[in-house]
Amino acid sequence: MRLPAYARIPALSWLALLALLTITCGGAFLPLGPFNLVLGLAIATIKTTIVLVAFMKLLKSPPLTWIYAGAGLFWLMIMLGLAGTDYLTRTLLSVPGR
Amino acid sequence: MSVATAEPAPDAGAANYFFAGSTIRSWLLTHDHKRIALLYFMSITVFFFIGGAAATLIRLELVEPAGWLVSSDTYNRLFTMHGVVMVWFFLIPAVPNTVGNFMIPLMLGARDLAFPRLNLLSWYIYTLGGLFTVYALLVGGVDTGWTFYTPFSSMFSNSNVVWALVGVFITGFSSILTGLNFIVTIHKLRAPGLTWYRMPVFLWSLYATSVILVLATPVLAITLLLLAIERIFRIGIFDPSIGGDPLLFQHLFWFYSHPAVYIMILPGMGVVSEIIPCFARKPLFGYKFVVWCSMAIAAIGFLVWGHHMFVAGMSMYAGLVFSLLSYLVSVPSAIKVFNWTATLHRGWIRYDAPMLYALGFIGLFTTGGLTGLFLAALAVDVHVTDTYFVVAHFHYIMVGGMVTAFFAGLHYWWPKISGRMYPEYWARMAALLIFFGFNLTFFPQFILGYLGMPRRYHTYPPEFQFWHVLSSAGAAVLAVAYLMPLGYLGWSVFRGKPAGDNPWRATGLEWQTSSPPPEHNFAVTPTVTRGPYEYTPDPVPQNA
Amino acid sequence: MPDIRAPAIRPALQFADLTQERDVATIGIWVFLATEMLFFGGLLTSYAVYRHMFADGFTEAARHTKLIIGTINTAILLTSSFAMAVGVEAAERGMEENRRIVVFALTVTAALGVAFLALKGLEYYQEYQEHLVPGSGFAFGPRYRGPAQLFFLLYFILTGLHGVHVTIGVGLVGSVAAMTRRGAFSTGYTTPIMIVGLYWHFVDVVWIFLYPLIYLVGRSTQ
Amino acid sequence: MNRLQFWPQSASAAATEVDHLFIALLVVSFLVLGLVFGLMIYFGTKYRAGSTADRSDEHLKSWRWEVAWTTVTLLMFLALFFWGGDLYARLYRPPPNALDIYIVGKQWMWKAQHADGQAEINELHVPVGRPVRLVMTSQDVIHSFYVPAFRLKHDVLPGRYEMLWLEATVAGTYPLFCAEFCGTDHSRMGGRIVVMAPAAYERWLAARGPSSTMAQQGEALFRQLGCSGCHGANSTVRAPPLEGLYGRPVPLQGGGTVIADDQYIRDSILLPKSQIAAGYAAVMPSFAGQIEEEDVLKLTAYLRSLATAAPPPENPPPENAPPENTPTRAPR
Repeated sequence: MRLPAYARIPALSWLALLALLTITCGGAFLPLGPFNLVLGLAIATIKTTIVLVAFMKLLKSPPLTWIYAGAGLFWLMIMLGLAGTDYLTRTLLSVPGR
Repeated sequence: MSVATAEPAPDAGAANYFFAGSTIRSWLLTHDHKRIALLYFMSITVFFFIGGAAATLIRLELVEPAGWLVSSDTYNRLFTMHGVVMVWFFLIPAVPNTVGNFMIPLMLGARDLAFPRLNLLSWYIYTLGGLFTVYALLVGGVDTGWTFYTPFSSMFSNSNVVWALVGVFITGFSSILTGLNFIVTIHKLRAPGLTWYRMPVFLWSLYATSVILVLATPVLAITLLLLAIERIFRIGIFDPSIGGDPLLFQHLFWFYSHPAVYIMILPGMGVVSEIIPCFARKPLFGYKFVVWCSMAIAAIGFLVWGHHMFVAGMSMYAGLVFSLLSYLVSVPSAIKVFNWTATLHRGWIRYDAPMLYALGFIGLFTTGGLTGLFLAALAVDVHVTDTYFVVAHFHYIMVGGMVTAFFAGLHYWWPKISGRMYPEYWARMAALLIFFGFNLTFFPQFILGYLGMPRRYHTYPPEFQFWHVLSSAGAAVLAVAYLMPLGYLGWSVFRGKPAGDNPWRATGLEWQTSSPPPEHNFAVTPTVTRGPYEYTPDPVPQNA
Repeated sequence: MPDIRAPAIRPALQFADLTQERDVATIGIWVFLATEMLFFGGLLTSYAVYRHMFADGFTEAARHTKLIIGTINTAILLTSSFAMAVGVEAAERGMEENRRIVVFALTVTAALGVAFLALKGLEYYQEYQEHLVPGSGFAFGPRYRGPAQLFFLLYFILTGLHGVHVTIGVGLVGSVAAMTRRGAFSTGYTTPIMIVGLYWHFVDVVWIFLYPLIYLVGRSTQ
Repeated sequence: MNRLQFWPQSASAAATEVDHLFIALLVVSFLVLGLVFGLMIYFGTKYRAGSTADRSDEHLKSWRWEVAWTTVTLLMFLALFFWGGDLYARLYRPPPNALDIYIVGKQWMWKAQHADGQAEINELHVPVGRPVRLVMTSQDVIHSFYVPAFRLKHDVLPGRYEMLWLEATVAGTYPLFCAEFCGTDHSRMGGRIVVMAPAAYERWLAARGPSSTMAQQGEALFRQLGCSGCHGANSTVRAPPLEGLYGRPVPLQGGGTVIADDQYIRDSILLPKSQIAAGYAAVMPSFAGQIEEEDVLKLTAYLRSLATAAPPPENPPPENAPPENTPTRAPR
């Protein structure tokens, strides 16, 4: 199956993505405790960067697109982080009766 | 009042946008940002008076401590209607979608926005959302307050919450499309020579507003969707009976709703930043500071939502974090107020109606902002949150700030929009009456708040009645005062004195084309060579 | 297949030239994708909050998700992204000579999208059979009944919302494929294909994050 | 019009401290407003269009001004933040010897429950000078217990205990409001806080008190609901002993321990299988929906009264511990 030149990068990325899928799926069965989540999210981040760079060609598009893609992610981190200040510290002050 | 002899009206046949096609179809399917701005102007005026009617009924009801006009249930639906209609159907679209839509391409020297079809679609989505909300109001209204707190809104309220949620959900997309349109337009369609630091501050503040519109509104959409699911299927993620946390709804709701108040005030600040230099005949003091303060407000505005939940059961540590961040977000606003005031120094100040509204904005917005400091101080907030102190605070900023700035912008650009001058005497009278009526309405509410009168109360202890009567008297004055602009602006469209292309001798690009402007704004795209506010010693247009 | 000359495409009124229009469209779609990130972000925050509050409840509930179907679906979406990427590359390399490849790639993408939805439907049906749909009929051990319902509520809303986006994506890809077959695009003007491609890749990225959060929870201590 | 109020009543030490902070904020605000309005009026008149004031165009160094008013406002705001935050932290943490009173908010009424059994509707009697800790929950929607005279309010959430403490210093009657919108009669869901001298308070307790204290009512419920069937001394079913349980760590099945506080006991009564004590079968029936929040509070008070009783000798678990799914015994 001759592969046209322009399809080579997408093909390689596709194979990398499928490999990462098997790794993350297999890795989930290892008894890593809390690190299972960390591993899963790390692999998901790697897969996302592959899709962003190889398929969506984010780096070749106008720099403004990086800013807004980054802004979307950063604002999501704000929401998670500041909501975290509430939920992570709610039980710190063990008020009797609560 | 000297009735100007009817000079020849701008010849009806001129190729300006207003007369370029007069069929209904040409208006309803227009791609022209100026016509879409007028369509928006009509819709928000309708919603302003729907919300205003609800406010008048509320103030009438509160004259008596025991409630005499309406039942408790109707009162609850009235203040919810006032909240929902005013927040999503007037305050958020008011400046960006009317004056902003009209002025952005003109100020940029562009022919139209980046996505004209999207602009029209945004108006249709807004109207569709409006129809759903009006339907919800007609078939009985909503009684949850505009904040829709669960579990009352999801499990215990028996009013048409879902229809209102659908209406607001749809209108949210209109905001997202507007924000997206403005961002791309300001980035890509600037006239040659119009660098970022040569752009008028109004465009900067609309850019900051669009960033918030785009990044905050989706969270409102998902929050209302989750609430609708919980209400329809009687089970949801906020339901305490399965371990859900009502506070999570408040976190998600206020993550949108606090930046939303900056969506409402930033365009107003932009309008004032245009008017003060024009009528003080002097460049804006500290242009770069005002610009970057707008962007700072947009960014830090996302970090402070927790100050709505200090007493709601959030942990103490989160309270301390959000209180500190809330103090930080008020610093840029303070800087802007100082810069506007400093602009008046060594100027040639003229007190036309736009300037009166702009100075009124500075006074009332500063009062509103300072009372925000009371609410950010944790210990005081425990006493005054959910009382009339909060009601007075956000009305000082929304009505005293945003609505006054909206009227300022309306009067400032009215000659450009309609080609005619509004009656100066009547406009000044309206400005003063609004300023007086507003203060009489809302200052007593600060006192009520500190006395401990909770908000959303249909009946109240008799010792609060004195302040309520004062406030209701002010509301009566305000209701009349708000009808005046509708009157004389409408009159001026037909009988107003024709205004030349640049009645205020201003320097912005929008004043360098005819008024009302032709369909494609500029015969030839202007090249910008100067900064925005070069008024001294005599005004130099940006494309001189 | 008669090669209909694409009508001379004039840049829309307010743009100077076609490349500016393409940049504008790219920025526009990316700003839209930022809004979608926050739209799903609200749900992910809820997931994070409840997983922190009911860690073992979520672990217990997640064991009932269909790992095989989930993994296959992930592979399907990754492959469809690959097909879409090839389609966009082919379109940009030269529309006239690659028209057939572009149409084929887009059709494969749409087909894989439909396959994803079909498998999703099968998965929902199985979960319905096992009474895993939250509500009165929710059959789960009494100990984690509450948190499990929270997990499955989040599961159905997250995957349901993602499914709606996939359906819209399939519709868009299908219509773009049809337009390409009718010869609507030319080498200079392939913006709509690129825009639909970006949207489709975004939908795939959302699933890349949903997969570990839904299917891989608590597998290690099964 | 009734008597005119300009300043709210103040009935606690914390209230005066909040008033001081409020007045400080007022002073800061009037300073800033005075500055802004003053400058506007001064510039407005001096530099109006027709005036002949000197406007020689020496370019004002904007940087110096900007940095000046930025730092001033920042420092002033930080000072206000620390003052407010410190006072809030003190308001948030109750002194250990506080008198416990249980408040239950229900759509459109407040129910108060004293430790010795007195129950009140829309009223709360508290002694002067003693810190009182209110442990509050709601039976339906979010309410907010608000007493303007103490400058205190706290939302009351369903499914959770929220805590609020106060120490009245001035005897008298003060209004109580609900400050979080909760439906039709939200504005009528108020009442009175009656602050009494300690002696009068004791007399009131004695006069009003029902024969049995809250703990005694809890004990009666303990038998009536069949709890003693399993948890009683001579029961055949193996159930965790409740004597000496309150306040001590409880090892849970599947690892982890939790302090047996009010929330744990409430959850064990209403959702018994959510936290199972280690070494015991999950056979306890749930009482959710069958008993009111007040009954849960009474049972908790009873268990607290057992906290001091010596736990019975730990009887070794019998070999044939009842299998997981023994039919649960219907409460008598």
